[in-house]
Amino acid sequence: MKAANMIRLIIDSRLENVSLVGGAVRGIANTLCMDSTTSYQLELCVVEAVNNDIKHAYHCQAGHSVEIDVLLYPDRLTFKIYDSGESMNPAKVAPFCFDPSKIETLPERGMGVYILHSLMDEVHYETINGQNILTLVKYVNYPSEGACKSPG
Amino acid sequence: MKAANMIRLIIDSRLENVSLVGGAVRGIANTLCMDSTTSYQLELCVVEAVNNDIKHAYHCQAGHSVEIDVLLYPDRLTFKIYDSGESMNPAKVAPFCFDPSKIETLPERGMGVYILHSLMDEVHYETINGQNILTLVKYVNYPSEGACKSPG
Amino acid sequence: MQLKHNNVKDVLIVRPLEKRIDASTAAEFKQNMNEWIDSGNRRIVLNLSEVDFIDSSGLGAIISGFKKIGNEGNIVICVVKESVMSLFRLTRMNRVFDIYTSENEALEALSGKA
Amino acid sequence: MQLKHNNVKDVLIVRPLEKRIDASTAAEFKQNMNEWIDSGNRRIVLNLSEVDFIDSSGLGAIISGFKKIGNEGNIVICVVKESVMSLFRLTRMNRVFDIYTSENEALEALSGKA
Ligand SMILES: Nc1ncnc2c1ncn2[C@@H]1O[C@H](COP(=O)(O)OP(=O)(O)O)[C@@H](O)[C@H]1O
Ligand SMILES: Nc1ncnc2c1ncn2[C@@H]1O[C@H](COP(=O)(O)OP(=O)(O)O)[C@@H](O)[C@H]1O
Repeated sequence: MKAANMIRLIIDSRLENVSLVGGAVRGIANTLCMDSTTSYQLELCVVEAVNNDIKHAYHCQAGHSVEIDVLLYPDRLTFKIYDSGESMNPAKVAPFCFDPSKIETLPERGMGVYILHSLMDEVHYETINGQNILTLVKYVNYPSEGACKSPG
Repeated sequence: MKAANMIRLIIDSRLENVSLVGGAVRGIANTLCMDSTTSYQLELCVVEAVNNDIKHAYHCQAGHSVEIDVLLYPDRLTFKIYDSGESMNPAKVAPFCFDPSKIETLPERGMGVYILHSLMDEVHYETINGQNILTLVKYVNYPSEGACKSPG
Repeated sequence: MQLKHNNVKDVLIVRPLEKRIDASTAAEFKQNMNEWIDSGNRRIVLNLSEVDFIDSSGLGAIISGFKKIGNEGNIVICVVKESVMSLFRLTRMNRVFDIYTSENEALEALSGKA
Repeated sequence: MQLKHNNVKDVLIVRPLEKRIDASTAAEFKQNMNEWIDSGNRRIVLNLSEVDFIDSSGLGAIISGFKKIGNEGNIVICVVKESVMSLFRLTRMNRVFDIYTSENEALEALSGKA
């Protein structure tokens, strides 16, 4: 695979910083000529992942860093999201299901992981030397004609 | 001054990566409800600064990093752009002037520094322990009503 | 977070003057809604015309208000941007909430109900 | 970089199918323009309708073509986004280039000239 163009984004683990990551990701998606719904969905996935790092890996404690690598390949856009906090326990991820007609079953949380898996083409999670890495991959078809083309 | 919300952007010193920085900055400016011309001008300034680091500090050599801190204060947006290459020699910065009616005087380069000084409210350059830091400051007036307000 | 709100008869219209309802603002949004419901509001129109980003925390806060009112009233939603609408579809919340293209339609629909 | 180009009589119309003319693409842009000028084109319309970002390197590449043609012809520009226009104003290049709101106007203006 061709060498990627890449940018790294880093924030301190505070929820107030997450909109900066979101804005950056949406802006990058726009530069790549994604349509507005796709741009939103990419922003949404990265924001959900970073929120989860801050809430669950760092328990809402400031002073830790969350890093996001954005990698552009000719056929895919990859986000790698790094934290050094508590690792995810897959047993804590409940399936997302409810009965739309029963108000009391409606979820108020537990939607983030479902969103990632629904909108992304690949989702991997691994822990290496105490660092947790969530990899999100979106396949992209850059138009061969028009104001937008494949990177690199 | 109130503690800032902040994001750091890092790229390797290749001109192909600069559009990622540009897209990120424009996206962040949009999130802050800047109008499209202001968003473009902020992107332009950061892109000019990063291009200059790659061209003049690193002489277009890949393998070095350019870091951009984006700091949001209630009254200003600050960009700090770091490189560890050759420092700027102010003597090399020629004033920007030409005669629009004389084709042969038209500039093909040497516009970057002029653009920074024209569009930004403050521009500082300093070198500390071999690290060059360019600081760009834009004063902002967030609307007190409307979908946008001061950060933090 | 700025939430514009006004009453039309017994309907409360809430319009967030924010581009984002996300994890950093969801708690405040939820608390405001709670207070309005606690003070007796049972029919609420949520106008999302200014909002171009909602994450799962923001959506959870909206759902929370909806559950709090329960069968004693309703929260309906209007003027949702297409991109944000994709979140309602993805989470099937488009089947839970009545969603209207204009504030007037939302208001009429809510006024017609018992 | 993709540069759509076609001739209308002796005028060459160039439309970059790119959002950006920046330091990573300026050299290629300049080279293409050079080749067209070397092969005899002296009247060029540059349509910037797709371009939403130009930096000083991109602007320099446009100026370079303009200088190369010199007094033997002209390069005029059309359909410039307001944000990009602010760069032409800032660098006073709006006094150097004739800038038109539509491709037809640019074409007519160029055809009318000797
Ligand atoms: N980055 C993470 N680090 C540690 N645990 C996580 C992480 N992301 C998710 N989890 C776990 O998975 C659960 C489900 O996450 P999610 O679907 O996003 O819902 P929510 O965050 O609303 O609980 C969380 O409650 C948490 O236990
Ligand atoms: N980041 C930098 N590091 C070192 N030198 C710089 C830097 N930025 C600008 N310079 C110097 O200032 C000069 C003017 O820069 P600029 O106005 O951007 O024009 P240009 O890059 O087209 O030459 C450059 O030619 C270079 O000598």
